[in-house]
Amino acid sequence: MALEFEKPISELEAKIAELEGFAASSGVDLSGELSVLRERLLRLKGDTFDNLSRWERVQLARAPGRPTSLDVINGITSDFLELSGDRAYSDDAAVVGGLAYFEGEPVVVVGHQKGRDTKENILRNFGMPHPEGYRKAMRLMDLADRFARPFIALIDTPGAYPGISAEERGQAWVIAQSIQRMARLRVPAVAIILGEGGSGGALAIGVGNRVLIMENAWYSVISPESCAAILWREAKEAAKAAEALKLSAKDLLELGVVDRIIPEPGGGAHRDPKITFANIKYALHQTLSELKPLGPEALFEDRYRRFRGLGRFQE
Amino acid sequence: MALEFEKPISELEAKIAELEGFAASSGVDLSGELSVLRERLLRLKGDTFDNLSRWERVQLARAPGRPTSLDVINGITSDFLELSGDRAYSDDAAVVGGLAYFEGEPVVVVGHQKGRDTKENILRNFGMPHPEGYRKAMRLMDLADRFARPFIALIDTPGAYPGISAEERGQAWVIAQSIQRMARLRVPAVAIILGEGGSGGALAIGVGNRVLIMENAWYSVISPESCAAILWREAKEAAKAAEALKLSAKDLLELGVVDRIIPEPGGGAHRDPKITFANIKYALHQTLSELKPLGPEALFEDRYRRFRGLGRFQE
Amino acid sequence: MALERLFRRRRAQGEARDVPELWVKCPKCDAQIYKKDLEANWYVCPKCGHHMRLSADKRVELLSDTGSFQQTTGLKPIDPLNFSDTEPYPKRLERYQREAKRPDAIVGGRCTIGSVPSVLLVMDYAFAGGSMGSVVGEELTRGIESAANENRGVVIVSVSGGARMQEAALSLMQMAKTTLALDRLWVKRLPYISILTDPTTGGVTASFAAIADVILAEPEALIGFAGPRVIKQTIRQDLPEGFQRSEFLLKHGMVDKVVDRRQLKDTVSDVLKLLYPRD
Amino acid sequence: MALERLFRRRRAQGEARDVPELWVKCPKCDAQIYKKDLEANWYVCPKCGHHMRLSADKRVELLSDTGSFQQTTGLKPIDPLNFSDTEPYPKRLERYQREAKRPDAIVGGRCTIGSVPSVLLVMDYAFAGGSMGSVVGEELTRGIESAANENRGVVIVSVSGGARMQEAALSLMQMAKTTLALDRLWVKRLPYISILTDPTTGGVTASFAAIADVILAEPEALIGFAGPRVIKQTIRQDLPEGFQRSEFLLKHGMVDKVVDRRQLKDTVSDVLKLLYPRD
Ligand SMILES: [Zn+2]
Ligand SMILES: [Zn+2]
Repeated sequence: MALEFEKPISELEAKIAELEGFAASSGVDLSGELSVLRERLLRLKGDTFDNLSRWERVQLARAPGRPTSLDVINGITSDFLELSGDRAYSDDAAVVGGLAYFEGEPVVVVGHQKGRDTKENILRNFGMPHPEGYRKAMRLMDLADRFARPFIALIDTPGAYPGISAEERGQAWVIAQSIQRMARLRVPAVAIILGEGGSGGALAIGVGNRVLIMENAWYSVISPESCAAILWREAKEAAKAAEALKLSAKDLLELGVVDRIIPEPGGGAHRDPKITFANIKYALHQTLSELKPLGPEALFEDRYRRFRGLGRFQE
Repeated sequence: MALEFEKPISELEAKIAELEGFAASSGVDLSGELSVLRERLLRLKGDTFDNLSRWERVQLARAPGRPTSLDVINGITSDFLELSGDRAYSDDAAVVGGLAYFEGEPVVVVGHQKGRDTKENILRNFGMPHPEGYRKAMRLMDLADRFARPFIALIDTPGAYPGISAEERGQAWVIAQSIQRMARLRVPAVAIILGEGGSGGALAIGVGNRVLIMENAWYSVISPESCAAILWREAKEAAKAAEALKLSAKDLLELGVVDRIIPEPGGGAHRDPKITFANIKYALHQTLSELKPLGPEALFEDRYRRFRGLGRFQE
Repeated sequence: MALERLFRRRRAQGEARDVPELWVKCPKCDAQIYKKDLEANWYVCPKCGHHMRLSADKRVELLSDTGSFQQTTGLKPIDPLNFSDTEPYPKRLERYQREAKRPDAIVGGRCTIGSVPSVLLVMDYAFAGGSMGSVVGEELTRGIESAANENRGVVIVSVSGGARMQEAALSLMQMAKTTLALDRLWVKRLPYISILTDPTTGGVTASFAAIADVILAEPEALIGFAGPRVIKQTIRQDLPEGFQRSEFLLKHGMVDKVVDRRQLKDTVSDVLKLLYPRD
Repeated sequence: MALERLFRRRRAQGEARDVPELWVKCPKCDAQIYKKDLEANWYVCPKCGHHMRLSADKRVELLSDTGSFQQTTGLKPIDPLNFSDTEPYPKRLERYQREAKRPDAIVGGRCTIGSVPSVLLVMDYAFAGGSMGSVVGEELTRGIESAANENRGVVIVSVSGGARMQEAALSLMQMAKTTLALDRLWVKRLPYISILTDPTTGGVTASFAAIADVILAEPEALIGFAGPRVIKQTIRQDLPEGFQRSEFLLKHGMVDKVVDRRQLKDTVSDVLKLLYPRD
């Protein structure tokens, strides 16, 4: 499944494959032509992926097949043991988490979880948590503190679910509580924005000592579509909104909202999950190493200072 | 409304009143007869109330008009400011609580709340909390710890509500959590069993440094009726069960389950709420004074030791 | 967040501030009220008790002990993203500043409330629907931090459509920043009371406004995470009567009390006294 | 609590312990199973996966590393209240002790589980339906305290109708005592895993069993606060299918995992290793 801006690439790829097939079956030597085409493909890919617009990156962040939190957990940790439930109302499948080893060290990990197909997406409410999901996340934060394990949060949600039941059970309250709970962790906390970082529903598990972001992920106070609907009264102006919101990894790094960009393979994380996981692993390893020397109170103060400094104004 | 064993008393009282009326309206001097009757009444009251059976006390503990938690709160504290809600699901009217001054000192107070008539009883689910009620109580424990205020718990429940919704939302879990939360308080905690102390639903807010009990209150692992239904297959054998369970204030003091009995006016707390409140106030004042010198950790250890010692067995 | 649109719509309905006439019509019961009477009654309809919107300055007057308020806010917003939609953000800011007569959507300072040393922070709906950008976040944070340093209680009156779109991710970060700041009060056992007024939604509800020691709400205020319009769009059905109103939130355990504005000062004073450290 | 009656009823159904025959009939799928096969399969029906009741001794064998278990329990119950209903409590105790071949409803001791130093405490349904009186509470408390002193993890397998009526208020107090004891583990960051098996209700569920770091349940176990009969009586209607079963609790967020008994040892070992302090 190719996104709009990927079509020239996939067309060229198809053509090369066709010629290769012809050359192989006919015995005709097309190596000259093929090498020209391959070089052109490389250039085309470079041109396309190095200069993606913000809106194109939003589409990559949502691309079917993009590694979900569970994929990443299984890709970068070992012996993942999933834990369930908020001990109060239900188990929200839009949030997953548990215990695992990262490079041999036990950690606590949590993430928004989208489905990998329609059926799973319905089960997981398209990665939009109810209050119970955040309560599960808080329970895992408690565990991390209790056992002095690093806490890793994987962010990938269009936003917290905006529905009647969610409001009834305190969606705003639980997001605030989760922000506060995570802020209070006395262990290293790292948040990684994997795909979509939709507003408060993302931030609820985003209060890390360091916040990392995948090259093609987005993180914003509002989705481009909703922003467009409000400002231009047209959801179709989402591309414009994406530009205005400066929601790309590079933008956010410049604003200090994120601390590091994790590179993706050409064409996006889903093109080569193995490379994607290796890149995440490398960045997470470095980040955890940086935080390792800090004691419990220093970690809290480090997090305080990190977020304390965000915002721009005139005295 | 007189309980069965109170009938001779109320009959005699009625007779005295009748004679007094007759004497006043007719001018006939009946002072001799009246003084004899009044003395007899006094003796009858003494005989009756000093020797109540356990089952009769259970009935007094449930007597209509017996002061509820809100009555006691208003009777022994000033400027009570009720707080609401569990910040997660609902506000349970079977549990009340908030901030108040006890003898000029700010305290946090919580209690099971029964209704004072049928309509209110339905609203308050006859004093049987759902999980939300205990979550409200835990929130108030958090407040007590946060602001270093003594925590006062008033117990008066037939038990936690045994229903589908309560089970779905984790009745057992929340009782365990509430026991643990109260145990962990770093402030003086006093529990007073006002009327009914029904099993785990009572204990959930019963983990005080000191546990006081009203003279006619009961506290047991199971209600006499349910016990009778199981052991004698007859709820009607409740009187027998009450005896067997040793659920009276005096029994519990002997077992070490409670630390002090608060006397009630003759005929029960509802006969003279003012005296009742004065007695509670006096006992609570003394108890809080005892605990005042202890620091946060000492208070926790004191509570640990208190409950650690309960139980009888052979090495 | 998504509530600026709502804000535009609601202003006409709820706000009587700029009406030059002597008489105001209650939007709930249609009673004609003499404007001076309405002002004297803190913009609560004397006939039906309907709470109309109250300006931020009036709120300061309502809550702080007379003569005690010393304003500390005054930071000015900038345009960190070069944000432009149908109009550049700086242009919008100028208009908002003219309308609200202050640099951004908040006013706050030191005062006493019922004699308790406090920091009072009031959001201003007249400025961009009380939306929270860098300035609001910073002023709240500074106010909270100064309260912690000076042993004061904190009272925050919220009224907001949520985080400010034009500062995008920086607005979002104010949710974390303000929430973190509240931890400074924790260490010193200083009380924080949150007052929710009509409307409070989005990133404001989902951060500092929801995690106070005591949460009060004015009657019938709209309070929630998502705006009603967004929810309606999502679930494609009508919302139940009273949904997301103060009384609904009380029932669902989210607020401690729904308090009539005319009793608000007394209630806030009582809570502060009950929670403020004793010497 | 109210579950002794239930206990009597359920034994016949669930327990295969005292059957002398060579063949056992699965109460769920009616399959005839060769008893040795059933034993080798930890009393899980090889045909349908139904979990029959497993004795406390077998549980110790299932969970502890071979040869590592050293029993520490052995306290004897007394009759503090002179309790007598249709039969004096001491008489009942004698019968329970004969039936269960131990002094009270618990067995426990030091062991390793997946090489992690642990204290394993297992309730015994064969003794008065696993009811909790002073001995059970004291053994649990001592076990937990010794784990805290010796840096061991704690694993408790619950099976119980609740608190023991014949020790009345003293039984109730065991709920507080055991819960308090768990705090000793907290300070030393030692893990506690609670395993809920069929049935676990009343005062056991509502205390130590529900507040573990990780809660596991065996499939289709009945787990709750009030017994189903009491609830039915209260609400006067039938209970929904699967109500209070492990899978229901998982759905409602109360347990972390429903684990097949044949994988239980591995799961417990994994959790202990993940949570046990690293040197
Ligand atoms: Zn009106
Ligand atoms: Zn079978």
